[in-house]
Amino acid sequence: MSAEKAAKPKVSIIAAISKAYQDIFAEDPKVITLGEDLADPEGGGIAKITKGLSTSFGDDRVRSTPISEQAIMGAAIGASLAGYKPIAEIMLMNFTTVAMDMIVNHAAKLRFMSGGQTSVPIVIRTMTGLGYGSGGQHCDYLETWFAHTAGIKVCAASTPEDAYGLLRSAVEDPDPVIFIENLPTYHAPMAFELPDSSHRVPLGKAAIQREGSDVTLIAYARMAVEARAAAVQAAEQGVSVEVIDLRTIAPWDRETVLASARKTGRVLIAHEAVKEHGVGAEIAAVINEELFGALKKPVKRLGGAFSAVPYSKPLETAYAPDAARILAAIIELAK
Amino acid sequence: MSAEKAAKPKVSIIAAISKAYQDIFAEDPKVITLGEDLADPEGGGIAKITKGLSTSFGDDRVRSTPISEQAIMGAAIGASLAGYKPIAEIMLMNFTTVAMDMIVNHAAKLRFMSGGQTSVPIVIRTMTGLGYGSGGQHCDYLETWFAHTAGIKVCAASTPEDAYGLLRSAVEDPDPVIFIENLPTYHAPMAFELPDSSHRVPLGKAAIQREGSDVTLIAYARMAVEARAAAVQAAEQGVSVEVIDLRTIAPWDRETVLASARKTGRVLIAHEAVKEHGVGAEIAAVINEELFGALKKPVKRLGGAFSAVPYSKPLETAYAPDAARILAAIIELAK
Amino acid sequence: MVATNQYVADSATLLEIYKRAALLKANDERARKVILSGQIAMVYYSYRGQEIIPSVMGQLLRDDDTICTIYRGIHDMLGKGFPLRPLWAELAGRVTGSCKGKGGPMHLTYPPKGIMVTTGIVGSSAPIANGLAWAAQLDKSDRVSVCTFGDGASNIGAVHEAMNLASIWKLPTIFVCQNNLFAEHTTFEKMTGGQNIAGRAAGYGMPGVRVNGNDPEEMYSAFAQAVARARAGEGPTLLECMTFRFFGHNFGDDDSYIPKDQKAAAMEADPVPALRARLIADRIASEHELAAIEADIEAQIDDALEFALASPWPEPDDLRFDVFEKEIAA
Amino acid sequence: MVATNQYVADSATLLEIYKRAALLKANDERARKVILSGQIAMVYYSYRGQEIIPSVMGQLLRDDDTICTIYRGIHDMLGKGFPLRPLWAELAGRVTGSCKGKGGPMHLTYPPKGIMVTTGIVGSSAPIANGLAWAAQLDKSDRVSVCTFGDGASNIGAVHEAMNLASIWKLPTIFVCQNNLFAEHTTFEKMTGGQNIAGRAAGYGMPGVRVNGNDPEEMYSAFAQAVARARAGEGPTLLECMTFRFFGHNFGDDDSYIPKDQKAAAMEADPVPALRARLIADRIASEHELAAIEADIEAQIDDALEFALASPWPEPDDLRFDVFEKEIAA
Ligand SMILES: Cc1ncc(C[n+]2csc(CCOP(=O)(O)OP(=O)(O)O)c2C)c(N)n1
Ligand SMILES: Cc1ncc(C[n+]2csc(CCOP(=O)(O)OP(=O)(O)O)c2C)c(N)n1
Ligand SMILES: [Mg+2]
Ligand SMILES: [Mg+2]
Repeated sequence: MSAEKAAKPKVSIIAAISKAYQDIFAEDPKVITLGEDLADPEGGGIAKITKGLSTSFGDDRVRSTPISEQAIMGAAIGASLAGYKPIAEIMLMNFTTVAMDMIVNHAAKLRFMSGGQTSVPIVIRTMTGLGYGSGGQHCDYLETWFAHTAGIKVCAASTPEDAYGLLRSAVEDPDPVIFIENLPTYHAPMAFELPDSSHRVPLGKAAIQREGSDVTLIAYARMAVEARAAAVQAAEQGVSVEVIDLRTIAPWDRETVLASARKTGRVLIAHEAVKEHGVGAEIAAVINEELFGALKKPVKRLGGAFSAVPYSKPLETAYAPDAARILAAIIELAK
Repeated sequence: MSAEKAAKPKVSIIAAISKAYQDIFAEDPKVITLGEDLADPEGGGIAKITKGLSTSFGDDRVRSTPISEQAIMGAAIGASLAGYKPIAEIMLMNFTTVAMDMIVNHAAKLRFMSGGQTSVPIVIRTMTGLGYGSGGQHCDYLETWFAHTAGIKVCAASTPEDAYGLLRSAVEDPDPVIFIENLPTYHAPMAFELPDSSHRVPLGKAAIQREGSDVTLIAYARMAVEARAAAVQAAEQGVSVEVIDLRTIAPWDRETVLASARKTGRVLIAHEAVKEHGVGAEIAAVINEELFGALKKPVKRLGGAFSAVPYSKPLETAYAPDAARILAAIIELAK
Repeated sequence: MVATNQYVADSATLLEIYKRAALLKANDERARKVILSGQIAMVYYSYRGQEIIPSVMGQLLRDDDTICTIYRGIHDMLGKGFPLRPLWAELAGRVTGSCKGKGGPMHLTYPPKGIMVTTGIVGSSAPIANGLAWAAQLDKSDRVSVCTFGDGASNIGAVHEAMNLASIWKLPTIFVCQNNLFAEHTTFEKMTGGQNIAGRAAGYGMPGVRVNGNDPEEMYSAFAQAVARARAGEGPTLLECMTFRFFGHNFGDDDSYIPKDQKAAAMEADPVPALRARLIADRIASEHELAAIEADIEAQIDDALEFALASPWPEPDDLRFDVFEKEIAA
Repeated sequence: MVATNQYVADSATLLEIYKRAALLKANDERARKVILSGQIAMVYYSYRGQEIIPSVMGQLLRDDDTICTIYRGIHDMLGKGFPLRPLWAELAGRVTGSCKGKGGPMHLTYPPKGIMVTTGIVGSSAPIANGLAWAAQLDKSDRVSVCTFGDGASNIGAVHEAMNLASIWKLPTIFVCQNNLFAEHTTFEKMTGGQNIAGRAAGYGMPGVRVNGNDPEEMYSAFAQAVARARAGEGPTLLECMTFRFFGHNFGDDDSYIPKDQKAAAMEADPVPALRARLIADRIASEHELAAIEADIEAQIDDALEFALASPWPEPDDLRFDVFEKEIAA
């Protein structure tokens, strides 16, 4: 992410994830995948991310499933116990609600409860995000639930490069990982190259996507896209913003965040999930504790409204932060 | 909770909840209840809380169910849409994982998604808490998940009086409420009277269970019991602790908490749930934001370890805060 | 079962069923047109081809009978009497919509007509319908509780739990599976062990019947029997209503996964014009009468759409209301 | 089905089944004694009365066949070959336990014998077993994947989803429902629509068989057939094994909800002494031989218990390990 940005070819996050799938399947025969509509007879998934995969790698490794999220997660967990590395798609994040037992009581806990005899190296891919008017049950961000659950990692990318590198690392990770994809920024061509197959983004490591000295802005998923836009606008108003994309939401990169917060003394956190009890709360609590007395302003959080996601466009727009609201908060903080 | 404590008759929380059930059923014919083993042929529930209820009020209003938590929650939601006030028991809090869709996508959201045309005035009673060696899948505290969900309230009592008064208010509340009961403190006779049937504890109102000037100690459920014990010991060491039992975890009582924190300048929050991303994070974040510069020490949090709940006694004991660890944190804070 | 069934749709009933079906068909056609034209942007799940099922249901249900339906449920709701103005205003996201714009097409609700829940979660209509049925039992009312869901939904746990509970509690729940042979892009055949959803009912000790949901008489007879059974306190029924959706999973879906000839054959057998032709052939109604009915429907839709588009949008502040009964602090 | 079955337990097999059953029975008796004496405090779900089912399964399964069982599963695990020392040390919460004291009685695990998951969540053994079965398919191995669960569990969604998936994917999953007629305090009769769990299999297009799980020959024949079917790649089977638990839901449970005469009759027909008597009557083994076997079992349990109680406890710091592969920071 440097000056010659504009010169790079434009690719979308979805293209990066598709390439990751292709490369992973070509390199590691132990990787398998399952989910609703994933195989080619069903069109390669609703977003066509796995299109071609079952044709290339066989119906055994790429399986469409019934609408049975508990069975999907159970099959992934069981196969992982026998040495496979399943990528299970729970189509939309709200549908994790019908598979929480499998994810939380089993995937996240089996290593610990077995005293390390077994492990569950699975990846749960799931899509979400508002912007399409899909309303109250199709675009929640529920990452806090999983961040609060010991034994499972959570990540989300806001660039094609990170999407590729994170997914590859998630599949290689020996523990379960939830990989959250933002639908509304999925298809947008971004000024990034499609990485080559050696590219990895380590789990647990945030990216400083823009350096700055006045305000630390922490975000992930779509909010990182909005954050970058807001930072550009803030610069025009003379405020220097350091944009940190967490990338891994749990465990999050305390060192990078604290170092930046120590430097700027002003912190803003933005996520699309409901603000109250969102991951911003944990990050704010830790920053406040670690940097007590060293901050110039109290840590500020922006998040989704305290309601279900509304359908109507003006309400949907008002529900979550965007570049404009982030910018306003930056300016306020920088005062 | 005054000086003559010792003179009061001793009752247990479980007795208070049973009495609440009796009084509610006698007063309001629209209240119904369902859950595994709840009716008398099945012994009135695993904790015998509803013993006698189906015999007194009929099998129609008090129903044992199959082991089908989605069906249990669905039946409660549906009946509430038709004017009933169901109390649904999800036996243990970990079993909410198989009913999250019903609770989160439906109970919490139907009022909003219908634009206020419908509402879901249900109470979900659920038990949890470590101490019995029940291990990784039977004693989680998952209140953060629900506190993070707009449209549902969460409460937990640490005294028989509050258990009675909160359950009555929860049933009278026009919106869904999760009522969390702590198993290990369930049967312990406490120095409180069984309240009369007019007793109510308003939702959203914390209790200052002990006044103090040096440290504000915020807790709920079993941690409030431990907090009271720790405060007594702290007093012996010359530290004056104000103990606040939140009682309602969501929405929590910001005024009471902030007033106390402003007074003492030192805040400790303790819960049994995993510390990271627990409700302590939200409370800490708000206190830090609202009282920036006015605190003497950073807000300190104690919570469950970042692991599944372990089986073995020494591990189980080490997992969650107790009076001793709370006391140590108080002393540290008061320095 | 149909042969021995005492419930027969007479000519007047068939005409009434047609009126509903014509409304449903016209409304779907308009919705797709409105999206294409850009007048309203919305997620939309066409039900074209499935109109007979809810037209029959609507014919046999009372206003106090309740229904819990799904994202693909506007046909169910129109069949049950959802008025057009609050429907279209909700689709348009306006404050005059039945849900004040908060719910949208996937969460349409209209209690005055017993339309209690519309869910976007596959299978979740079923457990909630049981609660409404339990309430009917408690009220000692003979009203029934209907839930609709798809063939794909029959493989999710919630539906199974709900059928078992309904059976043992003898609830007046009617489980209406609209088997349109596809769940998103996946065929019924590939995902359904046993290839017979109705057959699963036996495992719960309740009647399960597969009917041609596109045949108004067969559908009428089967649904009437289920309603009678429920009203009489004899318990639930599972109906697997065979049908087909013409236009892909949702609006914009590339439906190339549907075999061309299968689709063509289904559209050829379009049940709404088939019923229309039958009414004329049997002299139940004249071409002229039917045309007048259809023109009236179009006018009603025109009116509703106009009402919707002229209505105000909600205000951001509305997010504070309807979360709880009491508003959230600003 | 049993009549036409080609799988017959011969005398040597019956003796082997008895050896396992005797171990299971003795271990349960010891566990209850140890709790009563205060030597070990633990949550404990007695399986007394259900021993024949896992003794037969253990007889027919290989070490590489896997099992996913439940809180009431120590019989399943001992049948499958869980060694006594790490078992008892785990029950005692010691660091020498198979799970280092972290799992306890509800989460016992021992992969070398294919004991992969023990769950405390009703029904959750089933979906995970499918994954192990899928892995066997991918490995082109003929190993099978067994899950056990109770009659009560058959009403939860996860089991239904798992059966459907196993059926359509032709997985080598064997669903073993141990129908002991009670789920906690609730009767099978009251909660099970259709009163026939095996019958639900038909709804998924797979074989479902009800067997007398307390009859070693009937159980052997049915389970052997299910195993053969699974190994041959023909798909899953649901077995509903009728049995009874003698001692309430968990240790300490007031079992007054079990009708006295029902309980008395079941204990009267205790399948373990019945098999023992049969072995002697048919001269398959002498009283003397069996007594020696039983004495050896007691000695092994003595040894394991002694080992367990002499073992060290885990350290608080152990909480940082096994959450992830890499330890959590202190
Ligand atoms: C629990 C859950 N999983 C997945 C989805 C995504 N989804 C929406 S509709 C659908 C297909 C449903 O098919 P079917 O039940 O046959 O109903 P139809 O759409 O054909 O009317 C799927 C998989 C969902 N909404 N809920
Ligand atoms: C999802 C879930 N709901 C409830 C429970 C509580 N519970 C534990 S065992 C049990 C009864 C299970 O009965 P059954 O399946 O017949 O097995 P059994 O105990 O008779 O062996 C119940 C309700 C649970 N563990 N998990
Ligand atoms: Mg369908
Ligand atoms: Mg049982």
